[in-house]
Amino acid sequence: MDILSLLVVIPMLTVFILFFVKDMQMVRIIAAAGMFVETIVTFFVTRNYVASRGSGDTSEFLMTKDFTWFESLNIHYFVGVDGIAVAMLLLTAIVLLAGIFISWNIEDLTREFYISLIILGTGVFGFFISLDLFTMFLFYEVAVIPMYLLIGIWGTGPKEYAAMKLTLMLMGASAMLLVAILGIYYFSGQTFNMQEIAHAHMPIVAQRFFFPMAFVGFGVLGALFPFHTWSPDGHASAPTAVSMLHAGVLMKLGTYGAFRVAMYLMPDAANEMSTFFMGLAAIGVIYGAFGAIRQTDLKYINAYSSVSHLGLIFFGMMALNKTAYTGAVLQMISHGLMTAVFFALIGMLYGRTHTRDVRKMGGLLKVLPFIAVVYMIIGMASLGLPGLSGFVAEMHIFVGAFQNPDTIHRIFSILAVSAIVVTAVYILRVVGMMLMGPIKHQEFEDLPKAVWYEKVGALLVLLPVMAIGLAPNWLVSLIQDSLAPIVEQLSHSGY
Amino acid sequence: MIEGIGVFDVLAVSTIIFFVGLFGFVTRKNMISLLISIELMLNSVALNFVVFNKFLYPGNIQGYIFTLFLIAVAAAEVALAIAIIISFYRMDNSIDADEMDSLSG
Amino acid sequence: MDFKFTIWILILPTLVFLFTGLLGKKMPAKISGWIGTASMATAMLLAYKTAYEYFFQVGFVDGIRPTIFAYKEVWMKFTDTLVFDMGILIDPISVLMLVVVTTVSFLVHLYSIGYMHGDQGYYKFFSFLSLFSVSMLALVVATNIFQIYFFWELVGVSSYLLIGFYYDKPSAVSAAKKAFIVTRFADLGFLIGILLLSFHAGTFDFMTLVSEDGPLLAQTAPPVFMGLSIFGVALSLIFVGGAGKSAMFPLHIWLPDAMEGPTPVSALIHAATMVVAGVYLVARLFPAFQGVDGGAVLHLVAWTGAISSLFAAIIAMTQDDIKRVLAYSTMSQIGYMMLALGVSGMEGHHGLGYMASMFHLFTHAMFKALLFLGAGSVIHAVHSNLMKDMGGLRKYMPITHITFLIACLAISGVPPFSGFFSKDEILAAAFEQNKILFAIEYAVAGLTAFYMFRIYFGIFWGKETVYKHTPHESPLTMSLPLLILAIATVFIGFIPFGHFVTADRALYDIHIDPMMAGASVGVGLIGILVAYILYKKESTLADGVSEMFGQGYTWAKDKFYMDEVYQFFAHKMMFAGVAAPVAWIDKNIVDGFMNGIGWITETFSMMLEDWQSGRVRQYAFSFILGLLVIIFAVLYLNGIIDFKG
Amino acid sequence: MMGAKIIFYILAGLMILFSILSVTTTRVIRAAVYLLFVMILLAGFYFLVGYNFLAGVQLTVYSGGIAVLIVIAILLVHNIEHRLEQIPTFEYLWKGGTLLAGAILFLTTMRQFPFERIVGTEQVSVSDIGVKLLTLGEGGFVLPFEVVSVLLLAVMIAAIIISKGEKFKTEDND
Repeated sequence: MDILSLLVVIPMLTVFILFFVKDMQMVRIIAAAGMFVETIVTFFVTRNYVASRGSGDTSEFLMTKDFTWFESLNIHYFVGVDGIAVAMLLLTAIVLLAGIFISWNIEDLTREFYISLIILGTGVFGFFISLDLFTMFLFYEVAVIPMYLLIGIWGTGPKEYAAMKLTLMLMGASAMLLVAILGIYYFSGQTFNMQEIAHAHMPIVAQRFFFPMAFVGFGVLGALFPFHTWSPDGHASAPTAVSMLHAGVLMKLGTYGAFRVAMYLMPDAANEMSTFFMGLAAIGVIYGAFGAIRQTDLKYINAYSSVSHLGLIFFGMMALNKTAYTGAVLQMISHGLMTAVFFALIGMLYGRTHTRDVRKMGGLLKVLPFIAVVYMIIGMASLGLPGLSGFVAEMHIFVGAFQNPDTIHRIFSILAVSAIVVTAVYILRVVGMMLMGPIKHQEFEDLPKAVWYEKVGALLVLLPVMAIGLAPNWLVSLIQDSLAPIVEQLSHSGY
Repeated sequence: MIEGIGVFDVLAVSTIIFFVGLFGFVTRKNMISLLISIELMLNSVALNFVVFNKFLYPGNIQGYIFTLFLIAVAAAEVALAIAIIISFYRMDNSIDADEMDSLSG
Repeated sequence: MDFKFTIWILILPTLVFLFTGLLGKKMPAKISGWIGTASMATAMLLAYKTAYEYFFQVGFVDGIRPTIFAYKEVWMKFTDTLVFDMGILIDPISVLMLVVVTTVSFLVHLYSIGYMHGDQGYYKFFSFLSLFSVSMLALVVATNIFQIYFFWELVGVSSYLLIGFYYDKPSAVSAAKKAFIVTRFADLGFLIGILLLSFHAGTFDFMTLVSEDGPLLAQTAPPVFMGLSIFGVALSLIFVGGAGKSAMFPLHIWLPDAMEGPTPVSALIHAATMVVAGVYLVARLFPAFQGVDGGAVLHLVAWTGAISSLFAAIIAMTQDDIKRVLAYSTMSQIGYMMLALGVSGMEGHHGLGYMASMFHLFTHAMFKALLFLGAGSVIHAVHSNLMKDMGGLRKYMPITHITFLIACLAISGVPPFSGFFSKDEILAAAFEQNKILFAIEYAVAGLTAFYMFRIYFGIFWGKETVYKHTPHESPLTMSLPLLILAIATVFIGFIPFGHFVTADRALYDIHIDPMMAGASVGVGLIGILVAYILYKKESTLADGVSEMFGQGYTWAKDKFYMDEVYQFFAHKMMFAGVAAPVAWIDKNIVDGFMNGIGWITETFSMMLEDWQSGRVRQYAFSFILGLLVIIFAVLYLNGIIDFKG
Repeated sequence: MMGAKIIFYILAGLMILFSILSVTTTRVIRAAVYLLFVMILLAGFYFLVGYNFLAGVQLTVYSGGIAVLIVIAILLVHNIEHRLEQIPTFEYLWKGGTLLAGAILFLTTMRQFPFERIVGTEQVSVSDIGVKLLTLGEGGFVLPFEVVSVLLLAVMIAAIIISKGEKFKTEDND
């Protein structure tokens, strides 16, 4: 058993064990233990990766494992990682583990909840290690489908509507993706192997057709404007841990896929259409930010803020240079962590105040110091405060975006940069209304303080945010090393 | 004694009766009306058989024979249909075809 | 000379920040205050050691003061050439700022021990103060423009936290928010400026940016916008950032509101250190400002400074809240510094403005901190910010009275107090460069004297007020900083500043022109005299005078409606004009479009379901219809029927 | 031979008329009667072309059997005055229009086909038909004959079971 496949096997085993456990406390402990082991393995993967890079291994993907699945269709189970994937794996492991802790107090159908959650996690892990498009798509679906159950069963509010909307849009996107993947398969000599496809250079006509399909297909999951509308409703209805995982990790499947599949495999079309998609992303950045200003529901605010931040990821990708790509990947991680904490905190606040309406809260800094302080720190990270991860990512994206003196690029870049002000407005609005000011309701005077599992969950995610913000260089170099082939691919595309 | 009549003229009659029957079939709800419409259509078909046999292949007999069969089958069909109608009527006290929607998905 | 020890100036407050922030709650409140103060004292001593070693031991190299990098480490690499360093840069202005920041910070820490006594968030306050101090110190020693931006934002956020320190007061919350957002808006300009430089200059490093053969000064770029080259545009945008932080017109609106914060905070952040960051930024990039596009951007700097100082001085004359008067006064004085930079050239006598600006920054930090701390002491005693609640306090608070008077004399430019020397140099520099600017500043000098003595007389003389609790002199921790600052205010004017900080870093001897000095002292004395007549005793004279100005007085009292203009832009334009439509569009158009697709699918499937009704007739009809269509298609395609005839 | 032609057109016209009446009338009993007329007229046509046996069968089985069966069914389930619901005008128009278009399509197509009418004088005798129906070899129809026989048997049984269904059902339920 190679170490990467272990990442998929451990969650599956955990799920298997969970099927036979009756006691709720036991379920939680086993789920946490399984994910803890998973996290450890992820760290091992990272260590191995860094070690073999350090010892001069320059192949594009490391720890590869190829196993033929269907001979006749040339489908392989082909896994391997590069720096970007390693970074995403770390993110997933941390968020998933935190998610387990945050949902410690779920009472009904605990076992089923954890099973769904871990299946989702399995899909995500599998997705990030896949190098074969077919495997990748398979894991993608494995990750997306439990979503519907999780929202539909454990959600709140108009959950059926939200779950349906989410599922329909994601399924529509999946359909597009499937077409695109099959298109790629046929136009690159009947292979699903990403490395081979990248070297096969699909004909430009096919790229023109399939690139937008793949990009938008993944873009829907990544809440690319104007395909983001499922996300506010979906997040608003989802239970806490699901929102965390979804916004934190699952949406990164979209951005990662758009980068790894759409752009990497079809570089010519990516170059051709970059301006269009860059504009779309820039509009999304500013649009999401403005959308968040008016909302009063915390989850909606955060969902729109996600639209804005994910817009930055797409924006960075479409800026088409190494710095911006680095920024985009950093932003994936940074946003994943930030938004996971956000949703965790919103869940904690909701569990105590039974409202998510910022107008009804106030002065929570006094009664819930831990939650409030963490919220503030993450809010600051979200608005790009130096010393936290958001700054590192955003600056890479902005610097990258400004390396193109073309007027239209400049306009889009300035549009995207100006989101930092709007972000500040909505973050501070929430902080001001919710955490500061006088306490508005008598019953908020003595809300229960954060308990241990909440603290563990929040800190698990908060600490990396600070770590990346204060010492970004190790992560930056981890990512940048692996970007070389992609940059190569995209810059030598004949345009 | 029938020389002056063109094939098309007879076929036209047959076609018109057939479509009238169809029209009745798609507009009526009453099952007996439906049955009547079906009979109309069957008759027009029988007419077709006859006219092809008589006007185009007068030496042959197939059309003739098949018209006979057709009448027999029609009789059987009507008998069966009326049995169904009556049993349906007994069950639901109605013979509205639109209420028979157990085929609905 | 090795300046490795300077890192401790940064590390000490950082440790205090973490320590008090995380553990402060569990310790007796006093400890966090004393730890903070002690660490700041150490930092201050280290800063003095730095200054001593830099100015006296390193001295001049080839006739100019050298730039020394104590540390310079790669923090983040954007590309191989575009590198974000973190480091410590030692040169005259950074050493000057180190001294200013550590000194004022130390005194404010000391003062706060008394001032914040008994406050619930005592440890939090000191933790934030340390955060601010370290951010500000790291800002001033920045080796590159991105490092400045980094800490620029951090001082912004510490300012936010400290303004909103009394966070259960809605006015404090909104003031904090306003301060952050307005400066953030300005920072947007700063950031875009940096990003433009990153591409066109290809470096963030100050040394490269300002060097003679660097990308900015060596090459001439074609004009792209309003006659400015791309570098001019970038520098203008960077200046916008500086103007926002330094509360220059029209980005000043946050500063008066920022007085919601505790008074020591106002003294440290909103008078002495953070608000002069904009001035420091311009000074830091001064050769670039001076060289790019023939100094066109400097005109912008000068005029912004002049307009701000006049504007603020006029408003300051009408305000009743003493902290707001001081805030407008700060804005006015920073306008002076900006103007001085704007009229400055590079070498020798032409560089007088630069030197004067830095000198004024130095002296202003001392006397304005003194004024704020004095005001804080008064507020502490009277529990009110408003002048109408005060009067005759000289009897109760002698130390505060004397020190406040010294500061007022200094800011009014009365010799031998420090303000006189620096302001005199600024006026001299303005006079040589531009007579209109000089006229404005000359008028402002008079106004300054007037409004400062207006509040001085209003607080310490004026009507005899009956107090609920008899005011008493503040404790030693509060009066000691006042005394120290007063001594500094009296003496630092005599420092031969031209020996230490000049534009070209060469030695320059200050000459005081008797004509100029006389004129500036004269106008200051006139201002004091007018204030004496109007406010020494309680009289209706002042009201009469203000009525004389009629509408103009009302306008000034309402701050020329700048807040309302912003309110209009922020709420009417941004909220109602952009955010609301976006929300609407999202709900109805974008989402509507997506829902529309869903609706179509659903309707279609409903139709299908309708067809799947189990009704035989409909099946039959559909069947017939389909059959007809197929027959038609077959016939048509085979040419059996056609419509041509 | 104008006579036959005139008779044919009269027959044709009446057939069309009655068929239309039969589907448009709102009284179901009248519909059955109109249908009966159509069948009789069709039998008349069979006589006209000389298929006398067929005409006879048509009269006995159709007009005599089926039509009567229908009338009885109507009387069993409806009051004799029972009126059918009016068909909505819209439905009338669009279904009628569609079918009219279909009819025109058929008619125009058929019109283009040049039918070669062969005037034969052969008469079909009843004995011929009898022989043919039971002939196994070339030109024989014994297979369809048997099939129809079986079908009739099956239908008979089915009709009995269905119309007796109530009874079986109640027994089951008991």
